Amino acid sequence: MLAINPFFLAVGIILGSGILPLLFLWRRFVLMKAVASFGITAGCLIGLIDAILKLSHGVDWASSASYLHAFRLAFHMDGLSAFFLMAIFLVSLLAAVYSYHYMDDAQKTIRVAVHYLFFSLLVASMALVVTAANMITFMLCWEIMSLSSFFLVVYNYENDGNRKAGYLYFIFSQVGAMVILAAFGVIYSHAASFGFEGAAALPETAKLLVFVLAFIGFGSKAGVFPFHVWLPHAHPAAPSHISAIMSGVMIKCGIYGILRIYALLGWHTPLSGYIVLVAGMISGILGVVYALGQHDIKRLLAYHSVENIGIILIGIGLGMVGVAAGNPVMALLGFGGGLLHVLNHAIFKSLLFMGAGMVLHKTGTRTIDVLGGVIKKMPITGTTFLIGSLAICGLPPFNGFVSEFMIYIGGFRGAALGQADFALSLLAIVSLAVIGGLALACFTKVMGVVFQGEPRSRAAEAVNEKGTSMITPMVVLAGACLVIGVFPGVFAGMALKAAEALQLGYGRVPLAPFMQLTGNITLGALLFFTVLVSILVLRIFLYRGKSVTASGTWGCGFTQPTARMQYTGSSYAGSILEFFGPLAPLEENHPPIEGRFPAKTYYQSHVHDIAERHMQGVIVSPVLAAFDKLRWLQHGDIHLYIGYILLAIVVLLFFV
Amino acid sequence: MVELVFIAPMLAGIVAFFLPPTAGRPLLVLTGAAHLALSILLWALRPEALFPAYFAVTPEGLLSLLVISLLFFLIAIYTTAYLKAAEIRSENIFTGSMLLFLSTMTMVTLSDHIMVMWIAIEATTLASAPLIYTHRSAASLEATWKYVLICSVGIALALLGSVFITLSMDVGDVDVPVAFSSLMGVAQQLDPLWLKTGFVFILVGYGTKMGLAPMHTWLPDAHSEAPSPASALLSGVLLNCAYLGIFKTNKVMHAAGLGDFSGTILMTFGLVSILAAATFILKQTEYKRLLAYSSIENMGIIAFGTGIGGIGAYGAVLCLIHHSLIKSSLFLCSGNILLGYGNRLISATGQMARRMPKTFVAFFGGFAGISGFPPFGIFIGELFIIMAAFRTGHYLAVGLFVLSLCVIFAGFARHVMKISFDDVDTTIQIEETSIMVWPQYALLTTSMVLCFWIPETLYQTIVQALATTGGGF
Amino acid sequence: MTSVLLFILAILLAPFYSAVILKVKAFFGGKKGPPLLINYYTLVKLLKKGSVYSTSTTAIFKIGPMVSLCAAFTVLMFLPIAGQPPILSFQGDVILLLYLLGLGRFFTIAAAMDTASPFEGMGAAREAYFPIICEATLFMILILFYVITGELSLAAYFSSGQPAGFWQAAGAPLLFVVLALFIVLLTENSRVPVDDPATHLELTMIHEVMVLDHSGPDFAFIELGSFLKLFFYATMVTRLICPVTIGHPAADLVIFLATMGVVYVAVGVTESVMARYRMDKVPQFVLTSFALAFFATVISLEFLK
Amino acid sequence: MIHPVDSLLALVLLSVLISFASSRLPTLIKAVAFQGVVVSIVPFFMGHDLTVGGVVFTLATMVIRGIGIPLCIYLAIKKVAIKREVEPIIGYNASLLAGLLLIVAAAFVSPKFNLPQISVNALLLPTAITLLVAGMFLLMARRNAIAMVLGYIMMENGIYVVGTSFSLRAHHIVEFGILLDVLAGVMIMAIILQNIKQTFDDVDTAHLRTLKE
Repeated sequence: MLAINPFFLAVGIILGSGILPLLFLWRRFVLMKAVASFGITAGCLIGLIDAILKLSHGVDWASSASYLHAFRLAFHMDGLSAFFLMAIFLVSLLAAVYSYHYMDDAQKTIRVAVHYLFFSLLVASMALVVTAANMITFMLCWEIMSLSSFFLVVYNYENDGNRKAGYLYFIFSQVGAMVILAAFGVIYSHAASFGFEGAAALPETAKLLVFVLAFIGFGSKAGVFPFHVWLPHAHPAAPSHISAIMSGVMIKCGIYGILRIYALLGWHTPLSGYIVLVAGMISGILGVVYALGQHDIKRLLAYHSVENIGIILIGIGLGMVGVAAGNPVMALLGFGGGLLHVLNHAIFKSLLFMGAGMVLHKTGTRTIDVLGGVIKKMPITGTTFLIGSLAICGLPPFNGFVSEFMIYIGGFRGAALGQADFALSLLAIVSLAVIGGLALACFTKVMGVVFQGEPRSRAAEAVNEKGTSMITPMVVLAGACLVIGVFPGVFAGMALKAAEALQLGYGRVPLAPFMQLTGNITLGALLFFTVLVSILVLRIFLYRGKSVTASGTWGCGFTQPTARMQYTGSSYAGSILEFFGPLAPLEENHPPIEGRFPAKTYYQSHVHDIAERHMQGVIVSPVLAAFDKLRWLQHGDIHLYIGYILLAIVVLLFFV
Repeated sequence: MVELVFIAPMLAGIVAFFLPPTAGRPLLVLTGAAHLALSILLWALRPEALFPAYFAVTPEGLLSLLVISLLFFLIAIYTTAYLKAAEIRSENIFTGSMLLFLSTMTMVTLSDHIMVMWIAIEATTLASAPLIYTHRSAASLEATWKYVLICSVGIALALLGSVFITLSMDVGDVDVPVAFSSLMGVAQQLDPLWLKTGFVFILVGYGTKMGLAPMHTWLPDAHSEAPSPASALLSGVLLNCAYLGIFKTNKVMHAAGLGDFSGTILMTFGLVSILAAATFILKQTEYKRLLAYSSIENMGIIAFGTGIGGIGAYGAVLCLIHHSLIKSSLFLCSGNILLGYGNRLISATGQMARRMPKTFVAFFGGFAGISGFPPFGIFIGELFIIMAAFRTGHYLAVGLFVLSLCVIFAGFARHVMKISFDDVDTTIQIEETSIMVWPQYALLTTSMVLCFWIPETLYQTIVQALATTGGGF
Repeated sequence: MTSVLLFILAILLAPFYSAVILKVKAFFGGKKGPPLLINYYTLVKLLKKGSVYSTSTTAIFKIGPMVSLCAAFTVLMFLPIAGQPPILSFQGDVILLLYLLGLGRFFTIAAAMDTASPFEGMGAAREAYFPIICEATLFMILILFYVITGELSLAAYFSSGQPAGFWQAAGAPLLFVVLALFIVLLTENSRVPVDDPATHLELTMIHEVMVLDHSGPDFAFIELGSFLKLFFYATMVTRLICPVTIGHPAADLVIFLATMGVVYVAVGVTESVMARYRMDKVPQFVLTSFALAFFATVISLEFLK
Repeated sequence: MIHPVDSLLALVLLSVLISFASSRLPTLIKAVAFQGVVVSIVPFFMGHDLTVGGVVFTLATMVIRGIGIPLCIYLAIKKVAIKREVEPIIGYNASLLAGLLLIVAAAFVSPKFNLPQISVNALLLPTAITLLVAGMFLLMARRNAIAMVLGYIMMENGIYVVGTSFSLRAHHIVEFGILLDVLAGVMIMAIILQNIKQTFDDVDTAHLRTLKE
């Protein structure tokens, strides 16, 4: 039965094509790459189709196998799982295609082969995580996911920063897993079974405990502030298509976990909503603020993942508040918007990471301020990246707008509820607006400094755009951004189907009102395009037979402008960062200019992540100090060692 | 038949003393193979012992026996390669002691009489002392001295404890042979006071040998000074033997309805050991000591699980088996590292991923396994233990447990990352022959397989072993 | 039908009203000032011209003006002028409109960054910064309007008598809203005291410096776009300060246009009597608008119930 | 009337005091040897099992405990000419005082355990306890490695007393096994002692503190 199941077939194919290279193919580099990436692609395709079919037909299936005699490995796919599977398989598919030309260092054959092994493991484990139907299965897949992604993070371990990133990630994922395990433990302590079913019967206090523990555990994987510290280190360290997967879908497994636990507990109090909402707002705003301050393009994108996780959480939180307030429309708008944003973020974030990867691959640098004018040499990369930027800023007519639109409307519904709900929804709406504005500032910076203007360095000049397998996925994703942005109906429907699986007690969700909303968006988008086209026509008409000449940029009277005089990313973001000073301490370093003929000088700036700063001070150092105080116990003197034994006996005899 | 399993290696060991140095290597492997065959036979047939008063084939004994003989076989294979690479004076003493060590440990697993078990365990100390002193250095001498003295003192207390148990029989007017198996039946009539006293002494005594804090003090020294195959044996199976004594006594306690008493004590010692391990792992400077402390941690985990009972005890047994497999492979890897870098300091190592790739795979795999990542079995064991702890409502204890596990992981991971990836400028002094890594791979693979599929007979044996300790789930 | 006519009328009138501001400033400056039709002349002149493009620029530089103009047109289609229902309207169009304006801003900035000119970069940075707070303010106001009307569309807020309804529901706090909206108007359209369109020092400009390199029809598009944007905000203010509707379309239109004039004069007066803030003072100024809106919303929704 | 065993045991207690007070190793060794002899014949006097096997076993035990084990240590000293000081951590007088207190305490607590044998030999349990703790004490209070080994032997003697005279369970064969273990242990310790002497030219455990964190 398992064999013929398309889902397991897909997982099997993926795993197989990951193991294959290491077994015997690694001697033939190109063949190995081809087999691996094609195999993974094929597997993902099967899985994707299966997931979409399951989602559209709303089929639940479950399957389980005996495990260690007394237990079972159980899998179950409902709307929620299917929705996440869709995102996972879509992104992994394109990442696999992308990897073919990206991993082109023939010197590191074995390493590439190993990379494909863990790549496939990661994809497979993610797919299994979102279908796992009991604690053992879940933890098993979860840990494998963490482990495999860790190895992908330290792919380039020669770089010291990557090693640090890998270590941080390792610690966070393990501690997070432990916290999740604790949450499960609380459930188990009441339900006395490894299945999830018993969770609903827990007493209130236990539910609170479980929810908080789970939120911390899953939040640390999803990159919720302040558990996001590892994220901006780990994501840039990995190869770009891996960053795309990690940022695009792996952290979403954390979101899945939160949603799943919420559904299992059936704990419909406003409190859960408030927790999620607040966490979401903080992550959203701080994430984008820190992103503004970054000089490393992949690090910047990583921080934007924190921001978008924040937006998703705001949506989910509004949904929870809606459920608690008995307001189905608000609830579904919130959850639907959040879920849809999961898909959207997966799409445009992986697009952006692939674009960044292209730039990194061709220029060899991730530093924003030494790039520039790349779009002239890389038109497709530039254009797709532009589309991605518009989408991530939530601007119409692209997909980012749709989900934010739903969340906004949900928020407005909440604002009408009054009291605490009113206050929090109000804050949610405002922070969404602020996030949008900041994101716009951040991505105009990236576009302007990296892709537009003039090259600021050699690296940025000598670039080309080769590698079909790298370009194709970007084009596809950009297309997806536009399609979802203009015709969101069907996708919103999928998101709502996924939301149905949360057992909010509304049964079948009537799609009509939501379809009307999305229809409006389509209308607006089409209107926008018609106007744009007509203006275009007008413009063409106006320029008919006009003289169009080219010359240098107007230097405002300055006659010898150089490329290095362009506005840098740091200065672009400077004034906004000042505004957020207390939250994002900005450390500047530039020697003063002295004398009539000042020496060559420089300017460095670095934005500190307060969470990172305090983690060191509040947790790490005290723990180390505390344990250091005990090290004298092992002092090497045998007399006292024997003393310990005697002590142990004497103490124990008191209890006899 | 039963006695043969430990008599054979004993004879082989005595022979080895008089053989020319290098002749011991094949003997080692052959004995290992024969021993493995015998133990499997034993497992299959479960025969009656020749002296049923003293020896018996018990499920828990069989489990440890199988682990011991599998490990010894693989370690013996590794040892042949190791002895080639590392020069050891009077090698025949080394091999001879290895074999005697094997025989004594086997005796522990098969002994049923309380006193005989004590004799066997004390004998393991004596047989393994020469192994630790193999390198003839001042440090190894000190390690041996501490090992022998501390363990002897500790085990002396265990003897006293055994005497107290017999005393509890006198006071309770029960007249059965002084064997664990026969005690199980009459446990109810034993005098609880003396039984408890006996348990306490036995726990501290065998706990010393098992490496429970605060009696663990000898362990890091011995493990770091002994040559790696010996360390692998010490950490992989010797600790299990000591644990076996505690386990059996604990069973008697459960049968006597004193399970809570023993359980609480076991859990406390477990937690203390884990915390102690955390203390010394964080800023460890030598990788072999690091592994030694990790053994203390795992013994703590096992004690904790045993104390909880139920599915926790099951988890503990799984941890026990997998810890033996994984930790011994780690120690074997440490042997390669020592040979490769010629230095036991962590700071002197690095970039193993590129310099010694084969060892790296085994080493990092072992690390992942020991810190509870699937697909290695300790993961499932720890999961059961934690779940059971929650089930029995020891929230505080399990909180502490989980926290210290995290701390230990953080410390351990830092060192392992250093060894595996950090830059270092040294030249590797050996080239890794496949025989120096295949034993590790075999061990890890076994652990991987056992994580997903436990043979029916093995499972049944575990269940029988746990039958009375509130097992069953 | 009327709405379409009004839409066209709005497009036609927008440049005129902008000229009013110039007149007022000239008056305060004791000058005669340019004719009221100056903007039409400029537009026509620009449309006749050809263009010069910097070698640094790409297609984005050409798309920018079109998108910003397009956004402005689209927005106007949803705006009820003189209390008459707009051409189009649906639940949630406000959000769409604000984000369309955001889209326009994105492309204006992108076009500016395209020229590789440090000054335009500087202007772009400011253009990206200040509107963030404005959006927060606008959403604040939206929440107030939504809770009062239960609708999320401009039509519901500014058609016929609704503005009067706001005054009844919210009362005095609505004054703050008007004030906040006016500040937003000044900021979004980069008027004094946030930005000085008339200055000659590029270092201190925001909007003007960004369009330095545009020329010909492109520049015309930008100019027209900014006129319409100003008209859009002015309309909202107008409807709030003069919510009365007689019911007869023509009369309403007259009142509306008159009030519009008042608003533009007010802008002109502000520009004449105030100096431009130092750049680091501007955020505080804009933030006051947010504070006002926040205050108004919370007061009228939580305490005046 | 005083049971002969008790008089012997009194001497044992005395020997403990001597071993605490003496600064010289040979004295210590002699004391331990004496204890070995006594504890091995006590059960014989206790009167149970007056069989041939019993006699033989008692004699064998006496030979090993009273002669074999001390001899190992003595030879170890002879062989490597170790200096005869015990290098106390706790001074002799303090030790002596501690010894006295120990005996008193032991005599005080032992009636608390209501064991059948107490009634017969009042001094049996106190002696056992004293020997045990005294051994521990020597282990912790003497820096000289040999003194520590002797302390260990003293402990073993104490345990033997408890084992043989309080529970009639263990068969001789088993007890013999235990005895052999102890013997082998002491022999190995003796070997280690010699190596220590050779390595550090001293048996002061102060040299053995290098392995630590």
